[in-house]
Amino acid sequence: MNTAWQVALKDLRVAGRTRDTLLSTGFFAGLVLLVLGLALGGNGGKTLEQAAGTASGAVWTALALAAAVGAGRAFAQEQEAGALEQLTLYPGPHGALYLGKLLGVLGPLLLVAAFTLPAGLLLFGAAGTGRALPWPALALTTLLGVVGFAAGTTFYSSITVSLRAREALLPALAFPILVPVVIATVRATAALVAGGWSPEVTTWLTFLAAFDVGTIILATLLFPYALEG
Amino acid sequence: MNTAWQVALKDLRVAGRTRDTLLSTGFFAGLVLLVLGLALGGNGGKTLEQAAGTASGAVWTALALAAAVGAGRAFAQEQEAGALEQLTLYPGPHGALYLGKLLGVLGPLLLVAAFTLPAGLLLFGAAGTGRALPWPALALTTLLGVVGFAAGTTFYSSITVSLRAREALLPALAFPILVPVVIATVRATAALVAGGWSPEVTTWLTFLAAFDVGTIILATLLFPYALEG
Amino acid sequence: MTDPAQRPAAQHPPALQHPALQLRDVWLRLGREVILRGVNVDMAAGDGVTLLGENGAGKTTLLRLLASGLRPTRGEGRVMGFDLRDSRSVRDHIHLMPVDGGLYPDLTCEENLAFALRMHAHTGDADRAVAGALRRVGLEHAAGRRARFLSAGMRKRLALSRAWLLARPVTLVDEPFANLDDAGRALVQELLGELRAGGGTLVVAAHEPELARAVAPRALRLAGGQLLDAAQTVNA
Amino acid sequence: MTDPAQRPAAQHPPALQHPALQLRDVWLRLGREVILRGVNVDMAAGDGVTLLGENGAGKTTLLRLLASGLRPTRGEGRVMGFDLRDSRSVRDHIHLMPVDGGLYPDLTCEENLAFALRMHAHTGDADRAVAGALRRVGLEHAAGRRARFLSAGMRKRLALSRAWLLARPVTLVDEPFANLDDAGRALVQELLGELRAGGGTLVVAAHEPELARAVAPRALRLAGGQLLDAAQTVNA
Amino acid sequence: MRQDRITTPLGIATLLLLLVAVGMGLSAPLDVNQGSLVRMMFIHVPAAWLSYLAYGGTGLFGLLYLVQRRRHWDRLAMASGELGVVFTLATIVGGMLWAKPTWGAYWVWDARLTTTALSLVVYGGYLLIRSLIDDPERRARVSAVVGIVGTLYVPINYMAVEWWRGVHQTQTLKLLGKIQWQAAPVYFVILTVATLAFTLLYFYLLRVRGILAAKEEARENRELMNDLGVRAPGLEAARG
Ligand code: HEM
Ligand SMILES: Nc1ncnc2c1ncn2[C@@H]1O[C@H](COP(=O)(O)OP(=O)(O)OP(=O)(O)O)[C@@H](O)[C@H]1O
Ligand SMILES: Nc1ncnc2c1ncn2[C@@H]1O[C@H](COP(=O)(O)OP(=O)(O)OP(=O)(O)O)[C@@H](O)[C@H]1O
Ligand SMILES: [Mg+2]
Ligand SMILES: [Mg+2]
Repeated sequence: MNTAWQVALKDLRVAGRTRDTLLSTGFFAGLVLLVLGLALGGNGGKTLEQAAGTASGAVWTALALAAAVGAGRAFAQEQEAGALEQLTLYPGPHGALYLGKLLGVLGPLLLVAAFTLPAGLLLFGAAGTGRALPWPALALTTLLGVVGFAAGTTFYSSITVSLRAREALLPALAFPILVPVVIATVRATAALVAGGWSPEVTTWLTFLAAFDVGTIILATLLFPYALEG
Repeated sequence: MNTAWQVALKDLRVAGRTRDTLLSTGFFAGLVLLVLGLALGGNGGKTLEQAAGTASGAVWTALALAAAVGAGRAFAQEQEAGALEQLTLYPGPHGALYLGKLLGVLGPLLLVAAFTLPAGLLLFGAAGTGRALPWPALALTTLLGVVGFAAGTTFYSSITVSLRAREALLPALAFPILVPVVIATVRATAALVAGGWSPEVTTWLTFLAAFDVGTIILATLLFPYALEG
Repeated sequence: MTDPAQRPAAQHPPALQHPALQLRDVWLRLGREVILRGVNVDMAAGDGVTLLGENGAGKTTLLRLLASGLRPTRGEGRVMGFDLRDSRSVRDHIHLMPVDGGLYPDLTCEENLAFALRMHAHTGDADRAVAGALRRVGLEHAAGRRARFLSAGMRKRLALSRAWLLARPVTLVDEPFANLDDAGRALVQELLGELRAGGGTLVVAAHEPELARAVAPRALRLAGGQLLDAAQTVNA
Repeated sequence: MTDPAQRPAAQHPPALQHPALQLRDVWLRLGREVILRGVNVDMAAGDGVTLLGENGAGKTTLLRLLASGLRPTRGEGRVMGFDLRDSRSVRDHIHLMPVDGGLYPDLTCEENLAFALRMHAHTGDADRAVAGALRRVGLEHAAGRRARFLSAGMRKRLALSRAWLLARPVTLVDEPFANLDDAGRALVQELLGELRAGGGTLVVAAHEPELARAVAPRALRLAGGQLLDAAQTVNA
Repeated sequence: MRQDRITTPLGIATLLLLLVAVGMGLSAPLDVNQGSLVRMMFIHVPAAWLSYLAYGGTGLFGLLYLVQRRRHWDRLAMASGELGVVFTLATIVGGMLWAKPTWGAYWVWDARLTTTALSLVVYGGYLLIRSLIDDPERRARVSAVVGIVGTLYVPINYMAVEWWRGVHQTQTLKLLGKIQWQAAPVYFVILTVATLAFTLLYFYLLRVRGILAAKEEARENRELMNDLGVRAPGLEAARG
């Protein structure tokens, strides 16, 4: 656990200093929202349900891609500095490195998500219509979803880092695995926005939590094999 | 011009040898199409106009993201190798470096676009319905749009790579460059698919062409300042 | 020069029966190249070995293999009695100082050292230990500077102070003298000497046999993928 | 050893009236550090200068400045008669060999050299010239290997062969002897010697004055941000 | 290479069973709604089943590789991945041909169709990764990891129709909850035979592809060793 913690602290420190992860993640999320907003046209004449569906679809597509881009930096950073091999040679289980990286990725990503969600809902006309939204529940959904994304993409990032063209390869590899998370978060968000908390939401959130835990455990176990010289 | 050409050749060689840029950009574009298809739901009971709108929106989202991901590598590659300073010290105008990078990015991107457009139109039910589509006009739109994206994102990439954390406002610079391109391409494609060539299309394409030329000239002029030690 | 008590003692069991490093007929292939072709070696604990060889002979590769960063294609090896394939135990006992330092460009000198120390689950006053190590290599004025902005020699000094600070039972050092000025070279001899004096085993890959001799008197030469006593090869 | 006709001749006007390099009271600040504090220097065309100085003295920084990669904060300089701020003209005449080589890891040795040659608008048989240069530094067997997979010394050799192949009127070399074996060091002396013999101006930053002397007899020492004749500082 | 006593008999058995399945399929009564179109099912469904089987195989062989580090398992994992991709393609193409007359369009944005297409991406990625790594040991290890994680996706694909209702049939054979069959019993029999035939086909193709891969690898190694003039029997074959 010490290892995981130290790695996360270091990554957060670097992220705070260079801000490049934050910048590129934010850029990507913004770009996706914008392009989708433009492409899917105005939101005139939409029912609340339709607006909620489109908005949550766009927000989560944006976050998923942003997660892929952000996690890509997690190991690229090490690799650029020639410090990756050094990192793998420290004592302690390699699985802890994964957990540390995961925590480090989560930081900036949660920050980006905290902006993207309200922005997306507003942009697609699902918020700001005078109704009160269940923000705490939305925040919980976001947390679970972002953790799911980060867990998957961080894992694949360790694999693609030593390959060429990792920027494009990473999302391509990780995304299909993330699809369940996308489905669950989109469903939960849409339901929350349209009608508040309901048993359906509970089901989706339970599924998300289970998926997160499962992914993290599996990834921690397999990670040493992915890294090994 | 020799400089631009040599840089482009080198980048294409790196891309061609490793095939990775091409493969993974293509993979990525395909994936975005699929995910959007999933998120935007069924296409039953849509009018041709609606189908055309969704299809062109999805295609251009995919291409814009692929461009962002592809161009991101353009300068990162140099930086990783510590070869960026070396590159800026070769004789010849620095503007030519930008043009070279742009050409290098364009190559794989155009190839990917050539697949993405028909695939997207087919998948979203805007092609294959027995009507003849104005393919040459669509190809022209694609060319202009892809050049616009590549020009903007390549420039952005040069700025972020050398600046690292200097200014948070820079991603904001790339946005205004991309927005007009997204609007114009989506509109032109939708109009072409739904009704063939029309004066509206001419307007959009003229605008796109002017915009591309303007961006490239401006970026070439500004590029030396972006690079400067 | 400095109070020896300030330096953490080498962390390993006091009485060692088995050799510190042992390779038996190790072959290694990387890509389409066969780099090592049957390497055999034994080093006792506390030994100091200089690894010589032409450019491209495979010295760096051999060090990475000893650090469990690469797996032998054939043959086997032991580090402090642990099989090389048991990377987790090997990593508990070894430190590799790579040619390029393996530092984080966006962490400061201080942070780089503190991170390494904490990853080794160092208990005690890390800040004080780090400040001492930086002072030792003459980087105290650059303690807060990012590694990205260090000169080549300063980076080498930083990497060296890390090796000295961690003081693992086995320290593998890749070209410690390159990029350093005369004072820096003397410093390398001094610090590596202290590591050995503390009971550590030392393997130094270098192109400066005269400098390395002072801390690693036994010279081995890597040639044609095989490891021979340097004296032998000179005669051959 | 090799046919001198194979080496491209230094591409510069035959008769030079003005000094090749000239700095007048150059100050340079990087981040929060003032690295150069009033540097003055004149080097005639065809001169060979060794740049000495402790680690972190500012040698690399000075070379980057001369290559127009950094702008002086104050003061001015000329390279082959062109103002340093006119980076475009300066870059026509200069080549900087950086410490880490500045190579593309995913291009092969051959391609790295050919790219450099073509960026200098080389006319003539590039492939043949490249093959000759590789043979010259003993890398012919690794011609098709990617730079990523070269050893530290092989990378240095590759960077060296590039400097030799380009043969600019002014060649700036950063620590050419580091990481090389004995044969490699002799090779550096030989190739840099040929560059000077061809009329090129040479500035070598190095920590091995005895080795550098052979090709760059005039020694300058950078200390405290100022450049002095090495002899003077020794006396001082 | 040791005597191969399994491949040929396995091939013959596969062929026979396939013939039986074709015969039964052609002689089956026509469906009330779909007419002879129902016969598509006897290709479509077993093909989908085979692709699931193949994906499971990729994960399993990958796991075995990580445990035992025998290259044999890696070759099987690769063979299995390729089969999975091929038969997923067959499922999709067959499905598309079936969809045109029944649904009126080749492609609709249905959850099952999309997730099936995505599974193509998952295993396309698996093969892509393989093609990007040169070092055989590392390739085997990394792709085993990717294959194992990819297996996670198979149950999701299976459940997609439940989670996100669309036009595609829900599972006729429900595995979750009570096992039940929701169509005419004749079809069940034919489908079972066809599925069995495709299962045999999977093992046969797996074996053939595995043997081919082993030969290819042996040849490459021989060439390499000749290149280098190395006299080191067993260097390349160190771990089977
Ligand atoms: C592009 C088009 C299609 C694709 C990608 C596709 C994909 C699949 C897949 C992957 C399965 C196996 C899933 C499972 O067993 O749960 C399946 C089963 C099945 N499909 Fe399709 N399908 C397509 C079109 C169609 C069409 C047009 C029909 C009929 C109108 C159809 C009818 C069925 C039936 C009856 C099953 C068997 C379900 C079961 O027994 O579990 N499919 N399809
Ligand atoms: N991944 C790889 N693929 C192919 N060849 C490689 C790889 N890694 C290293 N090599 C080759 O292995 C040989 C040995 O490299 P190594 O770095 O161990 O040499 P070295 O003895 O440290 O040399 P130097 O003194 O120059 O540092 C070199 O010829 C190098 O090109
Ligand atoms: N961008 C920067 N910001 C702050 N300080 C810098 C920057 N770049 C270099 N420095 C500092 O400038 C000083 C001179 O560095 P330089 O690399 O020129 O030294 P050097 O003489 O080449 O040393 P060496 O012999 O070790 O290579 C160092 O103290 C370094 O930390
Ligand atoms: Mg080495
Ligand atoms: Mg220097």
